[in-house]
Amino acid sequence: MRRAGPLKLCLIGGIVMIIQFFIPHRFSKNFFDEVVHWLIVCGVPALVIGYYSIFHVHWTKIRRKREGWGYSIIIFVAVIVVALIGFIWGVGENSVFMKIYQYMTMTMQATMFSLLGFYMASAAFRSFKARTPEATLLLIVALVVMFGRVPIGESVFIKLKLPNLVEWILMYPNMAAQRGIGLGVGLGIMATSLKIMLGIERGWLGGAGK
Amino acid sequence: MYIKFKEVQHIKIIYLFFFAFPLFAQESDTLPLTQKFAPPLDVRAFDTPNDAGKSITVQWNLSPDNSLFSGYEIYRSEAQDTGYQYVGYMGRGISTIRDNRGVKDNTPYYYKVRGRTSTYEYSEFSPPSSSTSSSPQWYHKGKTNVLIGLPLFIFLIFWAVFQAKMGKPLFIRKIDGLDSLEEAVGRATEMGKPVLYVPGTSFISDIATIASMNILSQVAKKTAEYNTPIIVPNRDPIVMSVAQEVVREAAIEKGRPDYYNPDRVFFLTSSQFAYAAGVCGIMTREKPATNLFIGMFWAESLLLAETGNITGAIQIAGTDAVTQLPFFVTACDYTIMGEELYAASAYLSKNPSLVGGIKGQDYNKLVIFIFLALGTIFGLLGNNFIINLFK
Amino acid sequence: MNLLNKFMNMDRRWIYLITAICVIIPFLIPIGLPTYTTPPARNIYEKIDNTSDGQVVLLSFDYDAAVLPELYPMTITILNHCFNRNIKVILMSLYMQGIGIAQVALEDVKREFPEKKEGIDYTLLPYVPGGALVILGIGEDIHKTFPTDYYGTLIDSLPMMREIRNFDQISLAISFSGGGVSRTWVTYANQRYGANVAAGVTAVMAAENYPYLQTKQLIGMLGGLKGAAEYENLVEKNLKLKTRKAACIGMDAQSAVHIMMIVFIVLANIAYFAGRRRKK
Amino acid sequence: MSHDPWVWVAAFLTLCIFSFLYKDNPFYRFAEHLLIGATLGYALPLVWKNIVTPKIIVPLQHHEYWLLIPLCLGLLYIARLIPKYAWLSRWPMAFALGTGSGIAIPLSLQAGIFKQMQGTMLTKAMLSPSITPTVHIIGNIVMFVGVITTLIYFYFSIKHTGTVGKVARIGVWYIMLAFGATFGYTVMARVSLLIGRFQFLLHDWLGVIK
Repeated sequence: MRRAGPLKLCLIGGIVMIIQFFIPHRFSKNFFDEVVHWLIVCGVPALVIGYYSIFHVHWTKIRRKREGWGYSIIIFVAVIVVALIGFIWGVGENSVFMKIYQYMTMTMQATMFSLLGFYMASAAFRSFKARTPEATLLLIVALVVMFGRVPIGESVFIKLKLPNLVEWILMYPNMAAQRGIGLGVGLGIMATSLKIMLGIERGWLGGAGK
Repeated sequence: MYIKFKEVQHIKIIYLFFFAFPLFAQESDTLPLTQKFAPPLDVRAFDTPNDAGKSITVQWNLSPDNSLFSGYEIYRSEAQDTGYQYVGYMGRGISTIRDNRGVKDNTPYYYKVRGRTSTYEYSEFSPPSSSTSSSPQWYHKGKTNVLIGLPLFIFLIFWAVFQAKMGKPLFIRKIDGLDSLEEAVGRATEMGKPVLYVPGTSFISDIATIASMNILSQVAKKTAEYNTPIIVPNRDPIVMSVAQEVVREAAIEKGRPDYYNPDRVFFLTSSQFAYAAGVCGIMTREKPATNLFIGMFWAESLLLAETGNITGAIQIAGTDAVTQLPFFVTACDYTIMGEELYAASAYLSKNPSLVGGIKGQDYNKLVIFIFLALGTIFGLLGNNFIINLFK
Repeated sequence: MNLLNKFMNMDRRWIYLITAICVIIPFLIPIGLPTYTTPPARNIYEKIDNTSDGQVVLLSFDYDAAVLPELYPMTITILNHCFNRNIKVILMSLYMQGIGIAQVALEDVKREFPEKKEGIDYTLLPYVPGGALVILGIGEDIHKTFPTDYYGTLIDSLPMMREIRNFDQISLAISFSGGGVSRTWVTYANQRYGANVAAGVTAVMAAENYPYLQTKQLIGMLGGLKGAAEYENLVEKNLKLKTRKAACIGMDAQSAVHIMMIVFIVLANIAYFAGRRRKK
Repeated sequence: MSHDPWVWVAAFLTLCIFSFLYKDNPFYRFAEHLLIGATLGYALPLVWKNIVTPKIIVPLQHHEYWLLIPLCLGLLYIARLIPKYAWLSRWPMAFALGTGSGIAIPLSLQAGIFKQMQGTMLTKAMLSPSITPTVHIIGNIVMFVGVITTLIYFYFSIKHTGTVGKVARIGVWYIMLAFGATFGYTVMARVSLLIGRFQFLLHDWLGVIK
């Protein structure tokens, strides 16, 4: 029962959704919307275990005064303060909550994102070496595309009568590989989904057997 | 204002120039203004196919004066002669509209269309269409190809699984990224440092996440066996609970129930870059000897992989996100690419029915090759019927 | 040889530092590298330039703060161009955050055109949810879709809006977006109502819009900072305007970083091969 | 220089994150924990406003009591916190996975496989010089070869030796080319983010540039 029940639900849910795919009737559309609604509602309580998990990790750290426990306090303070501000003064435009979002959360996230500018330079410098023919190809194409994307490179390409070389690379050979990978992934997704429905793949239940 | 007025005048002069002759030819100078333009003709209305109902598609033949109009106004009525109401407008040169503005199912409607210029001059109405009513459909005819393809796909998978279960030996080619998993875990054990496992940054409904959970199951068995700590930070609470279950079961299977520690398989935050910041912090402080990034990733991929590279960990990445693979390839030691991710659980577990599934995927690839070849051969001969099957 | 070796094993923090310098220097000392003007950018420029006085251009700010650095400069320079040519402008957004950006952009540009008046020379429309439905609404009747402007004034009472009913009176609609919103504009405004549509998109999205340029469903396109820089140069060259060319500065930084990366990769490979030959 | 205290906060946090490039330090650690805490706190009022209220509370007020089913199903996630009843959390998971798989299977076949196949097959028009420019004719052939060879690389049940090995190797070349192109293509977007951050620091905060 502990495994068989959920496995049955999984199979039935899957079959119903496959059938739904072929029916354009309003009844079927409403059903689909309802399922999506249910999935959203279903996911809300899961947040409780998420928050419980991170609070537990950091509470243990504080209690045992493990290395860096002071930082764990910051997490608690931040969660409580930000959430309270949101609940008490609202989340509308120009609220303090939105200010915090704009000047703290967004700012830090954007900065994390922008680190990629540095990381791309260092990763390329370190690993773009012509060690093998394949690596050489990757290297050359990356250089050509990078060069073709800036004005200087562009004007050189025009003089070489190859104005659209970069576009061509992106449109054909690049697209071909993406499609080839995509077809494989599509098959992989279908097969894995099927195995989940049928209970052949039951890693999500935790381990196999029993 | 003056300019606007002048322009209007200008346009009127053009109209007069074009239409003066037919007007005189008809020997009548009392015709209403609207007859300056020929109306659109042959209005056809039919129930929109393959839909949820409450929609009628209307088509017409463009007026000979199409170029003078800025567009067409469409009117609808429940009676043929009277009561027409405006339901929509389409730009010049377009001859079809899908009317779903308050259409009731199983009610007969008539449609009329007229042209409109930019200065709000109109042509006559077209003759009304014949009566049409809308209804919802129970089967989407455009999806017949999927209806045929799906059983074929499933059959081939089953066939291969069946063969595997009957004991037919099946070969799977070497997948470097997966072979190196054991070595990577072993290295962490030797160094006495933890293994970091990032199960992607998507939800459980993403099949790549499930594939990641299957790999986690194999990895956790190894770490449990060697008693090497495994750290699994999560971006989604549901993925976290699955990951916890997977690690716990792996520990039990290896006879080490104490190995599982819920504080090591935890939720971090659901925000993408905050999560990346947290994992980068873990990498620099806990200094795991092995980093595994397996599942679905977005732009954070290089943030994680490059930080891990700085800390000197051995790194294996696996994802089906084509846009992120290049970054993993540049910053990781091994990369499990695309479909290899889905082959992983069969490859690692050697479970015959799972391996059979892989064989089934290959049978399906064979079918794809055959159709690609046939479609191209016929296509080059000028016959696109096979290509159109896949619309 | 030792030098090459040292170069190859350089601490990555030096690379970070050089990258940062490449980005910062163009800000302080604008270099003004030449840009080649692509036809899609020139098309937008010419369309706006050939729009007669008092006609209307619609700018839709369909993006949020995440792509601001890439898209803001092009919105500013187009707005500048319109005001300079005495063209009336409708500003709107299909995104809630976009309205705020439009407002900031207006304030920025109005510093140079203090005489431009709300309701006469430009109108800022409020955010109305619905996405594609909003575009359809404009195609039918803009007055019904937006009963008031952003400040709550009735649209019917705004002098410039009186004669504008739908896309027929709008000579060009430009959508600035980081995602696929420009496609929505093509599908609804152009295909359905025959409106002239152009797009300003991020560099990554540009390639996806080429098919629409080919079929002329998009009159023109600006791709990322580069597109904006091209436009800035067109404005400067033809109108002799002296304004801060944010995109050109950004483009200088882009070029600098790209060239730096290329040079470093090439040098690293030379060092790598030199090292390998020595081993042999 | 800015007089807005919020701008100063944002500038400080930006620098905190950037300091990670040098090495891990208390400033980064502070920002990291603040960011995690703030995003966790930020999510709560928003989930309440955008999900709990419209998707659960309002429908329940309108007597749509069947929503209690997914809600209860979702609450089973919390059973995880009690080891004895942890298995109950498999039920909502089965619901999410089953329906998810059922939606994924036909969609992947339609969009991931059929659409890609249709785009790959060549037609007479694609190769006739009178209709298609030569570059695109070459491109179309390159594309066709690329898709097939890439997919052969992902053929798992044959040894990649001999002819198959050679063809699969061509596939690898395509993949490497695509990786190089994607890498080179993305540099610009990432550097744009970096420019955005520096613009904020130099313009909005310090005001050294106009």
